[in-house]
Amino acid sequence: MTQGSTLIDIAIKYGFLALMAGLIAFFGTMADGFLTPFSAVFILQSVAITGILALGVTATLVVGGFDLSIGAVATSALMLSAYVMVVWEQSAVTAVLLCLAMGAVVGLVNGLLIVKMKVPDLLATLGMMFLLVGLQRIPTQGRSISTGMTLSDGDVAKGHFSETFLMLGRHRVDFFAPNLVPLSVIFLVVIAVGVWLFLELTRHGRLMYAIGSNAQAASLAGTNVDRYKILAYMISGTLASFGGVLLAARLGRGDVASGNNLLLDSVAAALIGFAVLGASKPNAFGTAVGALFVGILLQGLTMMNAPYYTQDFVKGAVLVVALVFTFALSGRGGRGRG
Amino acid sequence: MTQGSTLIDIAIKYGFLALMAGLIAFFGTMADGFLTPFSAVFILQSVAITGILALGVTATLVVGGFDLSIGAVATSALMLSAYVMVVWEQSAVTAVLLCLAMGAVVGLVNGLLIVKMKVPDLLATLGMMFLLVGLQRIPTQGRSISTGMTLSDGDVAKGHFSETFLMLGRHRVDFFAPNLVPLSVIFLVVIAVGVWLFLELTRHGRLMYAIGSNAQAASLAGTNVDRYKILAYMISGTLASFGGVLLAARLGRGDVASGNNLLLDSVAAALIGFAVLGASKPNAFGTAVGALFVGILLQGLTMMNAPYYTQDFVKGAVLVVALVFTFALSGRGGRGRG
Amino acid sequence: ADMPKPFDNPGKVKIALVRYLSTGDFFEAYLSGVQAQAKALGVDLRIFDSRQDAALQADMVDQAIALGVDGIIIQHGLTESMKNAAQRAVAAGIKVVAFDVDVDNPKIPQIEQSDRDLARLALEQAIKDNGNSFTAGYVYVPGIAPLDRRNETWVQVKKDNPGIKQVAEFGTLDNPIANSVANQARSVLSAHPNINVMFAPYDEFAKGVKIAVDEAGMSDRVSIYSADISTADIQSMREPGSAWKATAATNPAVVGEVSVRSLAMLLAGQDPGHNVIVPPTLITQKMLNDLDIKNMAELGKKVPAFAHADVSVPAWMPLPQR
Amino acid sequence: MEKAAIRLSGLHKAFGRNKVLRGIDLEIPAGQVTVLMGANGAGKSTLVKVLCGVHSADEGTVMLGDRPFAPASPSEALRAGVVTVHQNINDGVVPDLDVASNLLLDTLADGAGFFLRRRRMRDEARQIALRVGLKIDVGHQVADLTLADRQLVAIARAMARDPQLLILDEPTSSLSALEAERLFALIERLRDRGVAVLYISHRMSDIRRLADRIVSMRDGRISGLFEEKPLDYSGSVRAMLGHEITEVDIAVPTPGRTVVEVSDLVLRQGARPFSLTARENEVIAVTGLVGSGKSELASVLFGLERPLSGAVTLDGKPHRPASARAAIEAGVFLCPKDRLVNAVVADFDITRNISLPFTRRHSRMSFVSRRSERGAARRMIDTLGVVCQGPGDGILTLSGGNQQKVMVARWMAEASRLLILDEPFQGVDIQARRDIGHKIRETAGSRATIVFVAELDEALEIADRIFVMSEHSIVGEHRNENIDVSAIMAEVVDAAATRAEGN
Ligand SMILES: Nc1ncnc2c1ncn2[C@@H]1O[C@H](COP(=O)(O)OP(=O)(O)OP(=O)(O)O)[C@@H](O)[C@H]1O
Ligand SMILES: Nc1ncnc2c1ncn2[C@@H]1O[C@H](COP(=O)(O)OP(=O)(O)OP(=O)(O)O)[C@@H](O)[C@H]1O
Ligand SMILES: [Mg+2]
Ligand SMILES: [Mg+2]
Repeated sequence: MTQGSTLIDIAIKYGFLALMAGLIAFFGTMADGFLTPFSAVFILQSVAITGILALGVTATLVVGGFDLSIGAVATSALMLSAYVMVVWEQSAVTAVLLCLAMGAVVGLVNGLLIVKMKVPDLLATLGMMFLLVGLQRIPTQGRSISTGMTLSDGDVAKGHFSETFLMLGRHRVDFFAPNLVPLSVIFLVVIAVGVWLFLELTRHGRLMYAIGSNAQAASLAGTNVDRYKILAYMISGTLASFGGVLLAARLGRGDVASGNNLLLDSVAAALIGFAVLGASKPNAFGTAVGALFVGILLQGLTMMNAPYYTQDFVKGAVLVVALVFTFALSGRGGRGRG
Repeated sequence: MTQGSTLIDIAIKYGFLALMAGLIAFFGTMADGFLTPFSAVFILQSVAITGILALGVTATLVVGGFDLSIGAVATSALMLSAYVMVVWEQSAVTAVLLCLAMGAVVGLVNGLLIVKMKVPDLLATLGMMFLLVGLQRIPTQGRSISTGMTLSDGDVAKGHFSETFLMLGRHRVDFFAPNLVPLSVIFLVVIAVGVWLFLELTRHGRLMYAIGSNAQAASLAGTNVDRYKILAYMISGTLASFGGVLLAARLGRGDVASGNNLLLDSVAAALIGFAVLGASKPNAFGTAVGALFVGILLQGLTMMNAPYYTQDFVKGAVLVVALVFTFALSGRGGRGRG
Repeated sequence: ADMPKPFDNPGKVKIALVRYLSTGDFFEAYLSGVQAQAKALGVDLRIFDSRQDAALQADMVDQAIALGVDGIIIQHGLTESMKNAAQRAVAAGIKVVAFDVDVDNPKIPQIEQSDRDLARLALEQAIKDNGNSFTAGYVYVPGIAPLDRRNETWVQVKKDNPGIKQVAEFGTLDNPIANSVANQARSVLSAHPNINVMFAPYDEFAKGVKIAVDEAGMSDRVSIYSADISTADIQSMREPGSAWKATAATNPAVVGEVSVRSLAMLLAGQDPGHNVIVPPTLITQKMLNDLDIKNMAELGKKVPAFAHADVSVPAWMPLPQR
Repeated sequence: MEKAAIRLSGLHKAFGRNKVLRGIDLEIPAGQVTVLMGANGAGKSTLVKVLCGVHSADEGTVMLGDRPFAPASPSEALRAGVVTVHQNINDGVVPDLDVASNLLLDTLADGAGFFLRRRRMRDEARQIALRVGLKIDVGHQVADLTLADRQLVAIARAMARDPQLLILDEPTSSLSALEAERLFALIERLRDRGVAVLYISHRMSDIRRLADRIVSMRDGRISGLFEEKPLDYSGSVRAMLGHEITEVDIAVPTPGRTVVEVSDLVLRQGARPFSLTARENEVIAVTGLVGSGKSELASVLFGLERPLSGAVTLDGKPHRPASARAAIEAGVFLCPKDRLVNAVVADFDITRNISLPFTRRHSRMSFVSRRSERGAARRMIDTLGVVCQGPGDGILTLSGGNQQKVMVARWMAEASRLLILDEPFQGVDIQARRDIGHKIRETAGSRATIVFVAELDEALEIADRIFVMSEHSIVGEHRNENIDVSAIMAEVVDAAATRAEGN
């Protein structure tokens, strides 16, 4: 029972994408070299990590939850992978597997806290965030991890980031041009498509949307609400840890870092996704577009030599305008609380 | 019709406070000088600003919203007050009034975005956050503001932080001991009591809780839902800007890097408040206790010479345990999403 | 050795380190230096960590006063917030030294790693390598005191060398800094492919720039000059074909030791001087390769100027074990 | 008699100190419709929730066929063939998904396969929808549907399951006679296929139409079992109440001054203009099919919507409230339908729910006086006979009917000029309905009262005058004396017929 004219419908549906196209056109004329495959790939690369985290957070948004711990999970994975390779001198495969397992376990704990202990999701994941931020620094007393570092027992760490591992963040695949597309971009695309398929086209995704919309009704219709909620947090945790692995591979070292900016940027991407195609609800396609949007904006502004603070400002302004446009027009506000 | 035995009821109701008492006892025996009025005042002072912000966020939580922009509002007020006094060479009163007005206007804009434009609250305030983070740095190109700084037109700023203004953050009132209680602590206590009175005992607070629980029902019962929601965001914005003023008064400088952790710490305090006295919903008393709790924890750990990362870890761990305790026992999870 | 009072009974001496910044390698290394020197002296060290909360840091000074410490080291912070607190400590008869924050007090020695010198050493190397006209990208975030001081030198060097053309200025402190800076630097490099020198006077910035330069495949065309050093930086500078050519640094651990020694001198009634400057060392890629230096420990061993600063070392002063 | 599909023995369930089920022994045979009757708060829904795996019993056993049955979750119950349509309609549907997904939600939940087969889903959903006469595109979002359609969606899903035991907890609370009739036909078809049906309702017309046997419940116990034809309806009511039902005897009083005058109102494009007058000391009932525009008229009077044209006056002055607040201040109160969506503040206790619109009256300088509001709440609990432990009870701990009473109490706590009640008897038991009706009539002296009800029985029980609404317009007016019920029905159904033709 849609109301109003089709024109508004079209505006709602394609307004955000049109805005993005306008942005691309603007930067294309204003900044040299913006409209090259090289630049496009780079934008994708710059949003790969946030994008992957945002897709995870989307899964939790779909079941009506929220994961504040993703930033901390990612930096924990960054530290863990470095620790495994540099201090324990293990292989890349071990490092990646351990990180993914860590992410999944964190997600599981988050999920259990929320469904079994009935801790509200924001609270549970906030607690988890603080916990991980502290935990990841304890093994090295707050220092970064790199080959040659002195360990607490006085030894020198002899392990190093294996080539295989670094490839995850650095290897480029031939595509149109030789050595064009970095692996991390391929991961982003594969994960985005995967999450999209899962949420939109599978039974499980549909049930997760049902839970987010009305958990009680879904439960009474026989859905195992607890299990799906836990699953969502595990997806989120695992993807966040994978994001951390990619980060480690790009940096080539275990830098101590708070994941706050990762968190905020991914949340922004996932929330912007609400506005894409007039969805008014969390959705994987929108999240990917949201991440891309932020990437394009930052790339364009940086190429135009805008200082970092104007970038934040423009990011905020465009976000607000885009959202007002979408939500004021569609006039329903969707699942409000994100 | 409370369910279960009274023992569990008591555990739910006083569990968190008992935990806090235990913590105090523990630190009291472990750390010299923890149990002194001086230390108590210090704890209060260390949480004054976070506490004030958290009380604001509580108001938005009560109407079922969420304000992610508080940290940015506080730092904007910090920069604005410095700018007004140092660059424009205006008085303390002007600076404070302008800051409060700025906070109220930001709250108003947040509120309008949310109620009129139907932008989901997390989104609207996230956009506002980015916007302010950028905006506050534009007048000084990202530099801190202090007397003698070179302005963009080459002049030297001649204004300075007035004594009156600095007193807000630094003056101490005689209480038991001479010069014991800082003004900021008094502000915290007064604001906490004020917000508590407002939310718990006045009909406006009552209606705000009704809106948070069922906005549709409140509206049909004649409540001006939009106006109260906007009011909540204005309270939040104004309190956050006041927090920023106190911060400026304590720093004596418009420092761009300060205030990074304000958002997360205040949100943590407000959310911990859910667990106090088994409220399972946002409440001013709980928020104040939550802020105090974090303050006690950090002070105790500092006095025991724990490195900063273990403080994060312990903060997270205690938070999770306290929450599990409260929510698992009460078994209802309250207003879940914060 | 014959120890002057009060170090004849060092167990009774309590000193406090009041920190503004703590997260990151620099600060951990500084702390380890402080701890090592305090241990060598045998004094009781208490650490107050304000986690970048300047107001809290001022309170912590008061707390230290209330705790009855004999000496305080103030590590970083803001002049405006620390000035009064430091004065209160002095008034309470406590000896105070300040590292990298100007507390504007004649009674308080200022320990400094000279940021201007750091920038100067790095830039002199850049001019030596690239001549005095080149196209530069510059990484800077205003409002951070050491970066602001390094910036002053850069501005001066640009003025003295009109051939240096700065085509881009960028920078961010978004965490993880190296990753965010890498993203920016990639954009900058695609907009200005003619950049041949990147001045990134903070090692987190330099890491990020290096990642971007590598990703853009421009390692052979761009040279990076920076400040500060860590084990990870050494690894990164020594990578084959690394664009990171030189960095100027003081050893943060040494600065930590100097801070404690200066405080100890005050406590023993000696004067370390009002400005205690720890001289920086220039570390080039070539030097690291020639000496086969793999980490900070080896850097200290093989470049003695880096391992120990002959600053504030009276005859009685015990030095940390190496 | 058929063999028992399900047998309950010694079932106990308590919430804290509130003993809700106190030893239920009951058989529900296959191939019959067992109607369960009971006053509000008797424990019917609780019993249902035990059977469908939401609550677990404290004591007692359930045998399904010849196996013990104690489902730990709704999905277990569903798999065992126990399918439930819950009383709370919002427990039945997922608003953000389309109708098709809603109709197949349970199939999805315990289904196999990874990917959705969307075309097949749509086809199946269409068939399921067709069976209950749900004439909507299955691609629509449920959020856009009316309450009645939502209820139909929930029912349709249950019907499609081919259950062993089908439980319907007040399934017709939002349905019109037409839709209800279609539902009854479906239930009968299932019954004839050997399904055991447990049907809970407060509507005597439903019960008369469907019941093969009646079980009465009172205070958590079975208080009567009626199986012999013809069924003893009055006996069953007596058993559930513990006394005779009070008879209603409407004596139309002389109406007082005119309060509201509606003239040439057009609710929407193409609807005929209509007029009506409401006077003091008179109760008007407006009846009509679901979707005939009753709630829209209520919204217009309460200031939530504007009519296309026409005028409304209140006490001779133009009445055009800009908001609910303005209407309330003018003395026009609306007790809306769908209490859980529109009225119940879940976080509040009974007291706060009642005082919600009138906090100003209970406060001095903005500070709320707990004593004052408690007093008002106590008074209203007594007046309307709300079954509860005290005025401090959380609203959600009350049974559905008692929640409804609290919502009516909210608007009767203060004097009004015009009291509008939209479906005030949703989920209310017969006795309570009489009580509420009685109260409404008793206090009608100083105001005009308009009650919107889809059930003609309810209109007959309460009104002095009855208006029939159809196609967003008033099509008939009847004085409630020696009324010709069939004439009214004809007006209602006629309109429906024309509409059906139009479609
Ligand atoms: N979750 C609960 N917590 C506490 N008390 C409850 C709960 N659910 C029901 N009750 C209580 O159990 C009693 C029976 O409620 P129930 O909903 O079963 O009644 P009902 O027979 O279905 O009434 P109605 O006809 O009004 O729907 C009531 O007194 C109610 O207050
Ligand atoms: N918000 C809305 N959007 C679209 N259509 C609506 C909306 N509200 C009502 N309608 C439609 O308007 C018509 C009249 O609705 P209304 O609620 O006034 O009917 P009613 O007679 O009161 O029915 P009910 O018995 O359900 O209360 C229905 O066909 C309904 O589908
Ligand atoms: Mg019921
Ligand atoms: Mg209606």
